[in-house]
Formats: sequence, structure tokens, C-alpha cells
Amino acid sequence: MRELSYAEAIREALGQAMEADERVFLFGEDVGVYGGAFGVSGDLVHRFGTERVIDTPISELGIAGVAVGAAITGMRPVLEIQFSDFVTLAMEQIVNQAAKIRFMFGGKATVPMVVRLPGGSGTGAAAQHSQSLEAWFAHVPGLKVIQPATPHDAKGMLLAALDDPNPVLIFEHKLLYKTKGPVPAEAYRVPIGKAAIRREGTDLTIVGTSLMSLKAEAAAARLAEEGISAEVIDLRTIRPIDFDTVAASVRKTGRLLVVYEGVKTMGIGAEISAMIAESDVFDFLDAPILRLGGADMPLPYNPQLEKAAVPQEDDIVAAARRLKREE
Amino acid sequence: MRELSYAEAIREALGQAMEADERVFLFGEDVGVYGGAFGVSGDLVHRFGTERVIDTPISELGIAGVAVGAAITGMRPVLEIQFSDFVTLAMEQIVNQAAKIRFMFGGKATVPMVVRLPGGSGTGAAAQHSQSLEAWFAHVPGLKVIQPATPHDAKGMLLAALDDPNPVLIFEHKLLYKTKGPVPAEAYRVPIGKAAIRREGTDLTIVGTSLMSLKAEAAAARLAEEGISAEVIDLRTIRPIDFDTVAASVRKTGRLLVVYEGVKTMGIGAEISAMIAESDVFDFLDAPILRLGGADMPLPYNPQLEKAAVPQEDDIVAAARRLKREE
Amino acid sequence: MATGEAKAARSERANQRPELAALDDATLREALRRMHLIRKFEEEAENSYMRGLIHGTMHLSIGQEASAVGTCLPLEPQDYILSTHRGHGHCIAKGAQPGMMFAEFFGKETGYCRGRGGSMHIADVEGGNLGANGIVGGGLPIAAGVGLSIKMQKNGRVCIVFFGDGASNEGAFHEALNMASIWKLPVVFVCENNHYGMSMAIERASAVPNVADRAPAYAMPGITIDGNDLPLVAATAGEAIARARSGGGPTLIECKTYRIRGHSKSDRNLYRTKEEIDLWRSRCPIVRLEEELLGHDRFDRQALDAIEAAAAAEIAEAIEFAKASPDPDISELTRDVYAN
Amino acid sequence: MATGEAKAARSERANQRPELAALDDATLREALRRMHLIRKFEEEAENSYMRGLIHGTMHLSIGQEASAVGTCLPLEPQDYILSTHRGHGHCIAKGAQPGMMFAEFFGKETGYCRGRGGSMHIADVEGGNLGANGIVGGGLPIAAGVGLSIKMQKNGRVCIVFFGDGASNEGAFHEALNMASIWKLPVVFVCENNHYGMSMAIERASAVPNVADRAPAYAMPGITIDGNDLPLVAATAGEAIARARSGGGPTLIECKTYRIRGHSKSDRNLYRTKEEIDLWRSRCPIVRLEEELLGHDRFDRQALDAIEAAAAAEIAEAIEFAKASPDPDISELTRDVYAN
Ligand SMILES: Cc1ncc(C[n+]2csc(CCOP(=O)(O)OP(=O)(O)O)c2C)c(N)n1
Ligand SMILES: Cc1ncc(C[n+]2csc(CCOP(=O)(O)OP(=O)(O)O)c2C)c(N)n1
Ligand SMILES: [Mg+2]
Ligand SMILES: [Mg+2]
Repeated sequence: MRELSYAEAIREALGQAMEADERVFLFGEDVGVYGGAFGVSGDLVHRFGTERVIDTPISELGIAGVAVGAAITGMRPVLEIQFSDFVTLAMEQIVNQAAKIRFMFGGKATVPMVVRLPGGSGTGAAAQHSQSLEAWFAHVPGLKVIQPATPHDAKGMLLAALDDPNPVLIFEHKLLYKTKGPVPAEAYRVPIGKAAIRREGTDLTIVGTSLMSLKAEAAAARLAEEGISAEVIDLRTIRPIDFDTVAASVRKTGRLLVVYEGVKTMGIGAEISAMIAESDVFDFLDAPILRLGGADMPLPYNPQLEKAAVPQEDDIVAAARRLKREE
Repeated sequence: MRELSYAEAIREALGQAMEADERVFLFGEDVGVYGGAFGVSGDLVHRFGTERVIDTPISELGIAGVAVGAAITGMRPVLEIQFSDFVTLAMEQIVNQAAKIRFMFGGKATVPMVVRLPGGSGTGAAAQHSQSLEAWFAHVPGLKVIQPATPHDAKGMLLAALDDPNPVLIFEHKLLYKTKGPVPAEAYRVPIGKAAIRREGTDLTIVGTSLMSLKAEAAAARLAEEGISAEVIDLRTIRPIDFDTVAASVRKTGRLLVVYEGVKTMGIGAEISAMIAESDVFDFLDAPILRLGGADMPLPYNPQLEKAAVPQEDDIVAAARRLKREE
Repeated sequence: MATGEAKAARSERANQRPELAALDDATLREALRRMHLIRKFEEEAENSYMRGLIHGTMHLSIGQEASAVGTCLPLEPQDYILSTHRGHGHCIAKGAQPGMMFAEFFGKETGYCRGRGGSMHIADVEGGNLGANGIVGGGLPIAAGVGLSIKMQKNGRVCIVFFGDGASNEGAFHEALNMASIWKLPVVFVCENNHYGMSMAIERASAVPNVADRAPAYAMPGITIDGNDLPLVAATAGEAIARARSGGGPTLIECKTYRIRGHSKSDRNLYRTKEEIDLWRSRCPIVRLEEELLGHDRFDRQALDAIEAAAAAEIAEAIEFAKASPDPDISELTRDVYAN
Repeated sequence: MATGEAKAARSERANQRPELAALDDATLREALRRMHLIRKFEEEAENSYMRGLIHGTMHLSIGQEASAVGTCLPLEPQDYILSTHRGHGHCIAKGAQPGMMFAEFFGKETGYCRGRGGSMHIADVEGGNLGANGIVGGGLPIAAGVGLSIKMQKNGRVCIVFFGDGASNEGAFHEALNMASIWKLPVVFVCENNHYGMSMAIERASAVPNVADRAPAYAMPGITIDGNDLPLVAATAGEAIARARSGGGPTLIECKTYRIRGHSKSDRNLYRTKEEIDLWRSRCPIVRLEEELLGHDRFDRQALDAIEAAAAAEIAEAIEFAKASPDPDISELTRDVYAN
């Protein structure tokens, strides 16, 4: 199959959605002629014009509100927050308005908006441009939160997000934008709320999110060489979490390792661990549930420190070995 | 001992701190002549004047930044965010600036600021004035986050927060303000980072935060009548979590129930559960780790629905019974 | 085109100021009806609160009825408004049913929000009221989005967003007005300057005495008017709405007014004097309009009393409807968190 | 009191415009030195980046040196500045050491932030630079807090906060300027209007053509000046700083300037023309000051060249220092997350 980069896959999804539905539009800081800070929107402004690909002032709270207002009156806005770190300025509109309007109004309005949020470390951008803040939003009822890890899922889940009548946040890891993979040409959907089993295995389950699911796959290949059979699950959606897929795997393997880039404490791994520990899967556990998350610190600038602050393939291999040894 | 209400205890702590240290000042919306939306600041403006008890415009992002600027240049600001829900407007300054400045500057600055955040449901204030958002901040390195549940702790922990060279967030449950309890007159400290065992027990451990730790105590008294011996821990600090106290208790009881008011998914119970499940305490567990948290929904206005949306004493009793029966 | 009869009626009004003369009797009747409905709705809400029928808090706009009714008067039914925590007036002004509003207040299933929202979140989406808002300034950026949506859909609508003097110091105000201006959105920003944001007098909170003094910072027309003067409010809003509808972009209208009641139920009024409150009580926008109408013989006392009595009856009926309505079913606790 | 010598020097400068005449030779020498240091620092940073010595991105202020140096010239060492993502100039203008700055750039333990912050977070807290900021507009509310702190401590200091034209559309701008005004804080708001926020021209992003047009919304003096004219910048800042220091409150100064380089390393300049860039290249603030000084015989070519050469030598040394410095020790990964 034809290969596209993750960024191209998103762009293709946006283009197809805008062709198919005139309610869809893209806006955000520098998404127009600049093509987006990470080149994701690229030439869309030339294809669809400045009325549907809209550069905004630097006003994160304001533009999040624009998405809400457009969504509740019949449009399908796609908002790019230039770096997900800046969503700290837009929390009010996303959490107090977008997520709650439907409920607060007794079901009499819908807020079908999509917010794209590039995040993650690894680019030397330091503490205010490298965070993985997605776990916050997994704590907010009314939102859906996805983290596609492959070009295929990026396209399919973005199109699914645009079909969804709820606000959907897409956290895109910046290091994924240039990764390539097979992407069908047609406008297909990958469902929100379904995890993907990337590799089958019997000794332990590794659940990863976003970039970490790819690192987990690479680690699993190395573990296989040492005779450790790891099942790798790409969670893909962190709200709602696909508990059934994770549970089925852990029932089989008896061991669970969760890998994510956000700060370990109160990161998404806490929820997955707790879901398993309070369910009947608990009885199938042969070992503690391990979490590998970001170090408990702001992201450092120095490249060695930056690497050391988030899980790397070696860390996953080491944790899996440790988990395998546990009784 | 003399009894004070929770609100009075906070006011006393503020007054003593302002007497002892002229760098301390209080500011926020309507903290002056109005006395604070919940009457916490009361007469402080009359005692210390409008230069040290400062009414601010309705500018949450701005006033959080004011706290940062004052803190890094030698003052000890105490900021009241009128309802913790409005912290959504101030996330940028708290998370990107206050929490990270010390680290980003290589340790060459400190940010000794205190933010008081009234939160929680139960007052019929609906979805935008009833949230328990503290779990977000437990995910942010650089911050300390406390939730005193008694007048005694409210005073002692606020004074400890004012001694602390780091940004400290205090989540105060609105329903606690009128609760009374013994409070020493002198300016004592209750350490940040230490949980309190409120009741000893042998059959199961109930860890509660804020108002829920009081409900857990009441539930434990009822459980005792049925012959179930529950140990009750008031977590008090959610960043950093006092793992040792929780772990020692669970080693003894083999059963853990965590109760908190915030939305269950990704709430603080997830972290406590995951910490236990990944530690060597795992081997002492005789049953799954249960969490009782807020329902996965915005807080509703209708009083019956509002009650049903967060854990009540009966729910704790029922969960404890269920946990006790588990093998 | 004006009919002969209408022309005659208007020339009869030649001795009236143009803002009043522009309003025909039916419109005035409707304006008065709505102002009375608002006043009585809130007085009854207050009573109900005292009698423990209402849970939570509430923010009353007694004394501010002219700004709500006047600005909504020139709107078409399909136009939008976005309201505030002090939103009962806006809601009724846009045509909502007091029965469904009371039901919401009482937390009933028949309320506008099925009892889930309460006073601070009443929305009448079908009627074009996109909701009160518990967040000060929360509606302002949403209004820019509604304006953009209208512009993209080319449906000719207009959006009015209400906010207070206190809200004008929120960053959201700045961002929203700037966007509305650069994109020439069909939005009318209506500031109800009641002189206080909770306990904070505008002189202490804001660097400029009038909120409309900030309009030039957004290259937007800004006008400060007496918000207790219904014909003036209606005329000013009418112009701004027409301008917005025709692609001329946004306007900032500042209605100077006053809330007679405290900020909310917990307010002890420590920040203002009884004299000040009494002064503004004497500037009641309803009495004022009635007196002007009597003075010009547009209505007689009997006709005015009939309007008021009808409003009172409507409110009484609304309360009965709300009281008789069922509570939400607890088994539906989590409905409407997500749309399917 | 002016000495006889100083008086004589000043009367010699009588044919010069007052902004220039006000600056003595030592001050001008220092201003030129700092402008050269900034220019060369950034040119060398760019080189280092090309050669892979620098990780991440960087935002160069080449072409904007006069606004940084001019505004800081009247400051006392104990005064504060708050800087931006485009902050190397501010940092050097406030007196930072290029060696520690390069070390930070290279992620070294000897850097201002021990290699933890990088270009976007360089702070020289001891020298009064409270930090660059990765968040557009992030420094603005902090400046209000610094101003309040100065006022409460009555220590007579002043705080300058830099921000861009793009930042003026953030809510933080609005909230900060309002608070600084109502509390009469000793803060000078310096907007470096380089005509673009990333790719967004101010004409598209902002409802008003000049950022200083917004000062009246905060009842604050606002002035738009040629930001490439060092003596003018210094004179304007000097007045504002004196006013702030004496309790007169904040000022908004808008320096019109231009960034010759792209926004950051990933900028392909699709949003502006080569002609525009060339035009501004010809308005280099350093060349311009040098020519004026030569024209008035304040310095001769040789003296100017010596200043430049000394700056070049200082930068070369700084790079050597940084290169030779050790990396942070990985065992100290989590140091300084908390203070004890
Ligand atoms: C973001 C936010 N901050 C603070 C509050 C608390 N609060 C509710 S109303 C109010 C005063 C608002 O003043 P104004 O905008 O003038 O409206 P008014 O109440 O006078 O109608 C405050 C501080 C809030 N609801 N939201
Ligand atoms: C809150 C926030 N939004 C967006 C960005 C991304 N960003 C960095 S610099 C910049 C442009 C800033 O423009 P301006 O304020 O004019 O400063 P300049 O870069 O021109 O010096 C943008 C959009 C950011 N760092 N922070
Ligand atoms: Mg007001
Ligand atoms: Mg700029």
C-alpha cells in the first residue's frame, strides 16, 4: 500500500473531510500560508482558501471559544493548538464549556469540535514546549481523547473524530509527524475507543500510548529474541479507555506493564493499572502492575537529560524483563 | 481545646502569618471588604489594610501571574481563586510558570506562593462551580498539593505551606468551611506530605481525601458496629503522596478502598491504587483495590442527582462490605 | 413600506423623542410585558428561595430589565444570544417560557436543562439563547465562534453576547473583541455595567471609567448609554444589530445600570451604601417607561396595569407548572454526558 | 549636579538632536558594545546551530538590537526585566555574560540554567533578568506581580517587560496592563513590534495598527516609536522608567522594528517578501547609530571598529568557554524540581 507520513495522513484526512462536508474548517495559529508550525496543514489553505483555513491571532482561550461557538451552531471546527502546552490557556473553554454544555443544557445542544494538540518531548524544546498533558483530559467527562500512533490511525481516527458529535481532543506526538506507514487513499474510519493489539504474546502485556506504543513494539521484538513473549497493545484512545481489550490480554498473560510519556504520577498508566486492579482481572495477576512514565520533573533542555526524562526502548526492555522474573 | 470552624482556622493562620512576616499578603477576587466569597478572609482587610489584603479585578490568569512575579522577587503571596473551577483560566501561569521556573532556571529562583482553591460539590452550584480538579495538579512536578480536611489541619498546613519555598496549592472543600474542631491558638505547623491515620483497623484500609476522609470515618464507625474493622487514612497531601503510611496500612489489612470526590477516572484514587499495585505491597493484597470516586459526569444541579454523583457515606459502607467479602 | 395607518400613528408621535417614537404600541406592550415578566420571575424566584424551594444560589437582575429587553427587542427569532450568570432577564427577553425556567430552577425534568443546569446554565437553544454561563466572560469567545459560524453559513443571523463590567477585565474579553473586529463578525457585545463585579466597584477594578472606552482598542464602535432607558437601549441595539447583519462588523454597547439586589444570596452589601441603592431604586426602568408612556398618552394606566397583571398571572401559572413537574429520574443520572 | 567638563561636552553636542545629545560617550560606547554583542552572539548561535552544536530551536532578534539595548540603558543594575522567547538581546542588554548564555545554549552545566532551560528560558536572576519565556505573553502578568512586589517592598526598583506584537492579542496582555494601571505599578511595557507574530502580520492579527493604540484602554500613556533608533528608544524608556520609579505608574512603549531572520529555524518565510526583508536590512540599527555618531564626530571609524572588534573577541571567548564546559551530570536529573 501507498505510504504517507503521519503529518500527510492528517492533512489528507482534513482535505477529504473538507471536500465532503462544507461545515468542516481548520483554524489556529499559522495554519494558513505558513502551513502549520509542524507543517501539518501544508497546502490546505491553497486548496480551500483563507475562509476555511483560518490563521488566528495568538489567543488560545479565545480560539477554543470560537470552536465551541461554531460547533454549537452547526459547524465542524478543527482547531490546532500550536503546541499542546498552550492548552493551559484554553482549559476554561475546553473543560468548563465544550465538555459540559451538552450535559448542562439537558442534552439540547451538541459540541462537535475537534482539537489537535501536538505534544511530547524529544525536540530540545524544553519545559514549556514538550509536555504530554493528555491525562488531564482523560479526567474530564464529556470529552473524548485520542492518541493515534501510526499514519493509518491518524487519518482514520481524525475522520472518526469529525463524525463524532462530541468534543474530541487529538494528542499528536511531534516525533511522529515524519514517521511513515501505509495509508489507504479512501476516507476510512478507525473507531474511537478501540485499542489495537500490535503484537500477540503470552508472557506479559505491554500497553503503550502514542509514541510509546511504537517503542513498546520495538522492545517486544528484542524481548522475543531473549524468549520473552510480550503482547503489545496500542491504547489509541485514553478517554474512553478500551478496558476489555486490555483486560482480555492481562487475563491471558497475567502481567501488565504500561508505558507512557507523560509524568508517571497521575499519568494515564495510573488509570489503566487501577482499572485492572479493581476488576476481576486482579485474580489473574501473577505480578505487580508496572508503570513506566515520564520522570517526575519538567522536561529538561539538555539532550541527554531530555532522553533520560522519558521512557526509552531500553527502559521498556528492562522493565519487561523485571516483570517477567516477578512471581 | 478551643474550637474553630475550618474557615476561621484558615483566617487565623493567615492573620498569624501576616503578623509574623510582612512579606505575606492575601489577594484575590472579593477577599477585601466582602470578606471572601465563602467568608474566609472575613475581617482581615480591616486588620491589615487594603495594601495587604487586596481585591483584584476578575482576571484569574493575571492574578496567578501576579503571584508568580511577587514570589520570585521576595514576597509570600497567598492567592484565593474564588472557586477552584476558575483555575482553568490560570493553568498557564500555575503549570508552565510557577511549577517550572525553579527547574528551568537551574535552581536559581524560588517561587514560594500559596494558592487557595475552594472546590467540591454539594451546594447546588452545578457543573461550573462544583468540580474537584486537584488530580490535575498532582500530575504537575514542581507543585505541592494539599487537601486539609479538619480545621486543625487547615491552619497547620496553611502555615506549613507559607514556610515552603515551593508553590503550594490548597484545595478546600466548600462544605468543610463551617465544620468545627479543636484548633490550638499558637502558630503550629502540620507537615506537608504526611498522611494521618484517623482510625486504626485490621480488616481493610480506607484512604480518603478532604471531605471524603470525614465520610470514611463516619462509615468506619458504622462498619465497626457490624464487626468490620476499617483503618481510615486521611491522605491530606496529594502531591507528594505519603506512600509509606498507605503501604504500611495495606500490608496490615490486605485490602484497600480509596474514596475521593473528583471524577473517578484519572482521579487521585488511580494513583494510589497504581502505587500499591506496582509495589511490593502487591503481595499483601487479598482483594482487588477498590476506588469510589465521583461519577463520570459533570456535576448536576438537581440536589438528588448531585448527591448521587459523588460518594456518600452509604456508598463507602457498601463498598467496604463488598471489599471485606472478597477473597 | 409604511401603510397609511402606520404613517399617521408615527406623525402623532412627532412630539416624542425619536427612540420612543420609533416603537409602535405593540412593540412597547411586548417590551413592558417582558420587563414585568422578568421582574416578577425574579421576585418569585427570591420568594421560592426563601421558602426553600430552590437549591444553590441565584443572581438577580432586578433593576436591569431595560437592558435585557431593549437589546433583544430588535432581534429576529432565529438570532442568537449568549447570556451570563445573571441571565434570567436575557432569557425571558429572548422569548423563553417562564414555566420551563422555573422548572429548571426547581431542578425538574421539565426545565430547560432537565434540571441538570439550574439558574446559572439556563439555555433555550431552540429559542436562540445559547445559554447562561457560570464563568464570568465565558460567553465572549463563544460569541466570536457563533459570529464566525453565521458568517460562514451566510445565514444572516446576528449574535448578541451579554457580559458585566467585571467581565471586561478578563482576558477573554480582549481576545473575543479583537477576533470579532478583525473578522468583522455579526456580533453585538452588550456590557451591562451595573457598577460592580460582586463587591468590586468598576472604579477600583478597571483602569477606565467606561467599558466602552475600550472599544477603540478593537477599532470597534463603542457607545455608553443609560441602560435603564428602554427606548434608547432598543434604538442603540437596533442600529448595532442592523450594522452587524449587513456585514458592518461588531459593536460594543455599554448599558449603565444597577442591580438592586445583592450579587447573590450570600451578599451582605458591605461595599455599597443604602443611599446608593435607594437612588437606583428610584430609577426603576419599568416605572420610568410607564411614566413616559403615560405622559405621552401612548397608554393609559388601566392598559399598563393590565399588562402587569397578565405578566403576574403568567408567572403564577409558571410556578404551578414547575411545582407540579416531576423530578429527574435518578436512573438517568449520567444521560447526556455524551451525544451519540 | 553636572561637572564643568560634562557641561562643556554637552554644549559641544548642541547641534545634535536631544536624544543623542543626552547620551555621553561612555554610554554610547556601552550601547554599541551591547548591540554588537547581541548581533554577534546570535550570528554565532546560528553558526553553531548549523554545525549541530545546538539542539532545539532558537528565535533570533537580529535587526532588533536597538529596542533591547535602548530600553535597558536607563535601568539600574537592581532593576528587573522579563524577556521573551526572542530574548538573547534583552539578556545581553541587561548585562548577562555571553559565555554563560552560550553554555546554556549548548546545554552545559555552566549555563545560566545549568543546561536545563536552553535558549527559550535563559534567566539571569542575579543580574535582574527574570527570564525569557516560552509562552507568548507569559511574562506580562508576572511583570504585574514584580511591580506589586516592588511597590510593597518600597525598594524603588522598576520592571521592564518585553513582548511582541503577536502577544498583544493574548488575554494576558489585557489583564496585566489593567492591573498595572489600577495599582500604578512601576512597570514599563515594551512591545517590540516586528510586524509579525510568526507568519501573522499585525494587520491581520490585530484590530488596531499600533499596539500602543491600546494604551488608552488602560488609561496608560502609550507611545509608538522607531525601535531601530537607539537614542530615541533610550530617551523614551528613560522617561517611562523615571515615571515608574517616582510612582507615576506604567507606560506602554511600542518599538517598531523588524526581525531579519525567520521566526525560528523552521521558518520558510512564505508570508513576507524578499524586498521587505531587504528594506529592513538597510535599516540596521547598529549601522544607523554608527553613521549618526560619525556624522557628528562623536566617534571616529577606528573607535567604532575597536568596539566591534572587542565585542567579536568577547563572543569568541564566550563560545570557547561554553564548548569547554562540562555537560550536566545525568545523576542529577531531577535536581531543582523542588526547593528545600
Ligand atoms: C471566571 C470567573 N471568575 C469569578 C467568578 C465569580 N463571580 C461570579 S459573578 C462575579 C462578578 C461578575 O461581575 P460582572 O461581570 O460585573 O457581572 P454582574 O455580576 O455585575 O452582573 C464573580 C466575581 C466566576 N463565576 N467566573
Ligand atoms: C501561548 C503561546 N502561543 C503560541 C506560541 C508559539 N509562538 C511562539 S513565538 C510566536 C509568535 C509571537 O509573536 P510576537 O509576540 O510578535 O513575538 P515575535 O516572535 O515576533 O518576537 C508564536 C505564535 C507560544 N510560544 N506561546
Ligand atoms: Mg457588574
Ligand atoms: Mg512579532
